[in-house]
Amino acid sequence: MKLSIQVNEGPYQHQATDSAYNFTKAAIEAGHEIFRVFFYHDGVNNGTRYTTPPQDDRNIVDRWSELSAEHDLDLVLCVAAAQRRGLVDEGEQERNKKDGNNIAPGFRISGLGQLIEAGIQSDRLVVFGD
Amino acid sequence: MKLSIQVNEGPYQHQATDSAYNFTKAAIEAGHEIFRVFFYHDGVNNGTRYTTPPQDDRNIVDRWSELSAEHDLDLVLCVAAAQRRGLVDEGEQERNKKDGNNIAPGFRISGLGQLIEAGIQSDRLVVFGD
Amino acid sequence: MSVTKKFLYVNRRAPYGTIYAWESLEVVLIGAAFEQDVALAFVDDGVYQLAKGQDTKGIGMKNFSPTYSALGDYDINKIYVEKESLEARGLTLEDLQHLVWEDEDEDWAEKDSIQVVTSAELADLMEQQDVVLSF
Amino acid sequence: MSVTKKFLYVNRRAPYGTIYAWESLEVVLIGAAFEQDVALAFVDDGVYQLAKGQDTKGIGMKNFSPTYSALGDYDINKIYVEKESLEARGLTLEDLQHLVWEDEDEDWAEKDSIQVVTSAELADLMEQQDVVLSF
Amino acid sequence: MSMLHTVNKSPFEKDSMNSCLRLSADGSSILLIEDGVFAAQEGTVVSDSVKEAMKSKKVYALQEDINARGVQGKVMDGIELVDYAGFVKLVTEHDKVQSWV
Amino acid sequence: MSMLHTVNKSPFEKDSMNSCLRLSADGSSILLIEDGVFAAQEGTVVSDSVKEAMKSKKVYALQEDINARGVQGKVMDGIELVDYAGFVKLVTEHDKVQSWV
Repeated sequence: MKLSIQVNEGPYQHQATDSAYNFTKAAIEAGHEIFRVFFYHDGVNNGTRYTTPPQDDRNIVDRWSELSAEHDLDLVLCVAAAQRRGLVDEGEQERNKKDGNNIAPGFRISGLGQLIEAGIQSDRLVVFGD
Repeated sequence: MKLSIQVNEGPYQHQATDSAYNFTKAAIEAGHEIFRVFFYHDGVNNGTRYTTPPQDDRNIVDRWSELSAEHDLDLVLCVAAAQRRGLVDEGEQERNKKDGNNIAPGFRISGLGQLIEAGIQSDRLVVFGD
Repeated sequence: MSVTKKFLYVNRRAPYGTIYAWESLEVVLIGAAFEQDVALAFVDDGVYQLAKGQDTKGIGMKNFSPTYSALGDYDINKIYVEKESLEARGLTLEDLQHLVWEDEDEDWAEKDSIQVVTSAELADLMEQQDVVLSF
Repeated sequence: MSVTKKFLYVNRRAPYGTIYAWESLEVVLIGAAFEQDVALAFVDDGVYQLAKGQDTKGIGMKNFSPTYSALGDYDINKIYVEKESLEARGLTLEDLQHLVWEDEDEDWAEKDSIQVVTSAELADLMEQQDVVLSF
Repeated sequence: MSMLHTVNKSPFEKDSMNSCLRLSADGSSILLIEDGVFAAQEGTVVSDSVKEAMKSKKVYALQEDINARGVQGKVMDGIELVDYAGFVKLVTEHDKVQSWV
Repeated sequence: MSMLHTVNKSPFEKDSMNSCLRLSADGSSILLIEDGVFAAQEGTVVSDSVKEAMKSKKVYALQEDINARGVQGKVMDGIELVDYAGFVKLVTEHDKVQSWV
């Protein structure tokens, strides 16, 4: 079955992204196809490569990046939400004249249409939030 | 009177940082001294210079930076919270071997002791959160 | 993409205290271009999103409530408000904006977009959807 | 800094669903070095922070509940748990960790750190504080 | 003066207003801000418990947040409206502040 | 199969469990995750309303979240515990999912 996931909260503050990660992993293990993971609201904060969690804690950002690399996951940060919250890739850096970018490997920034498309193309959309 | 402010949520998602800003401004206008504004939990996300909100919306980060410049406000991001969430200044960049930093003008990163000190040194501590 | 699905946006939070109401509206507006079968539900504190007389000058935030009256132009005219949520908050339909749309099949007659429904009716409506997005 | 103030940390949220419980504990531990008069209150879902038998392996998060038993070593021994919050959740003192401290004035006798108090007692205790930090 | 309590969450959505009412001492003050201002509204399912609390506690609400939410005409009698300058004044007039975040 | 509802907030803290119970149709399923699992506990102030709902709806709870919170021994009869693999299975076995975030 084709599944999409929506994540509405950032790393560490809320369990939403942990639950989404564990769910996504279990879905892949069960043989399902993940059409897309869409990060909305504060969820875009999951896509920063600047995190350095304590050594005895999980690295939420790296975990998503690695899952993406292993299974070719499409990890999309909503552009409008990302602009408000300071998530920047190379394109956004240029467009908004920033002096750098902070997006982590495996993530890309795109429009809200990607969420609607995920709703249309997937058999199920599961939302994780606050 | 000497006041300190604690902000527990990031920009845009929750009103906490707006309320804290409006309160801080009103306190300064009333002639009070602001000992410190301490950003904890997701509050550290207020200190990123990578935000680009829509043109018809307020720029929450710039507003804090400007208030700091005008009134010599001490804006402190908790280091432990900042590391988890990807807020980096030059020192953190070097320490954690990051390829850049994203802290906005007027903010600095320091330890939780700064919050306790604010509690001790201030006549009142007011917390804004979710 | 020729699939047409029934999308329901469930709005459960008050405006301004959090951004969910506004960022939900942004999805609805973008989503309108996809020509899906769209409905909006306002329950719990979400009913305050439609309240008349919002004035945000004092909090320095953008008043986005006028945007709801544009929904009719986007062919979004199924707006369900839960009766029980209104009642718990001492509100009536009179306290909400009057949202309308123009029916091209009836010579552009102006019709009400908001329907007040009971919890039971809304539960049934939810069951008929294909995709439910909750904010 | 020779000022000594009464600090109360009010913990109102369950562990793991949000980070407030853990980041509150981080403040308490750092704050212990400042030699203030510290007390902790656990009310509402905060009482679950002290629950025995937490096992976080399945959710991939660090189990920080053992840290509470170290509070006694930091001279933090005024831990108030609200009776009404326990009762609403069907919990008793038996469901919580047994937290102790050693009283150096009484030949290091081991004493209970947790005191179950009523809402009214806790309201009075709150009034006696200088600084209240709520998580 | 005793303690100032602030409540910023809707009484319909979260338990913080209830907890504040239960755990605030008689004679203390409560300031409603952000979504907390809905507790100031007349004719809701929580109005009675707020009125009961007003017998022993003083309740304020932030005008700016009331206006933003369109409930200007619905504030119950006995609740005093303050602006941000009034918020600052309340903070300084009370010994300490507890935020029911 | 009809709709799967997920609830991730404590029934003591937020209104989402109540709203889910009020707005879910008979025959639908409810999965409790994260802090939502407290609604699965026996002997609380919300247990009766959950039991009432279980007459017409099926209630599940995520074992991993139950364990994390130390309430393993307190789950009420009739609630089925599932792991993440079971969560995925529930999602695929129902027509659609509504998250009461």
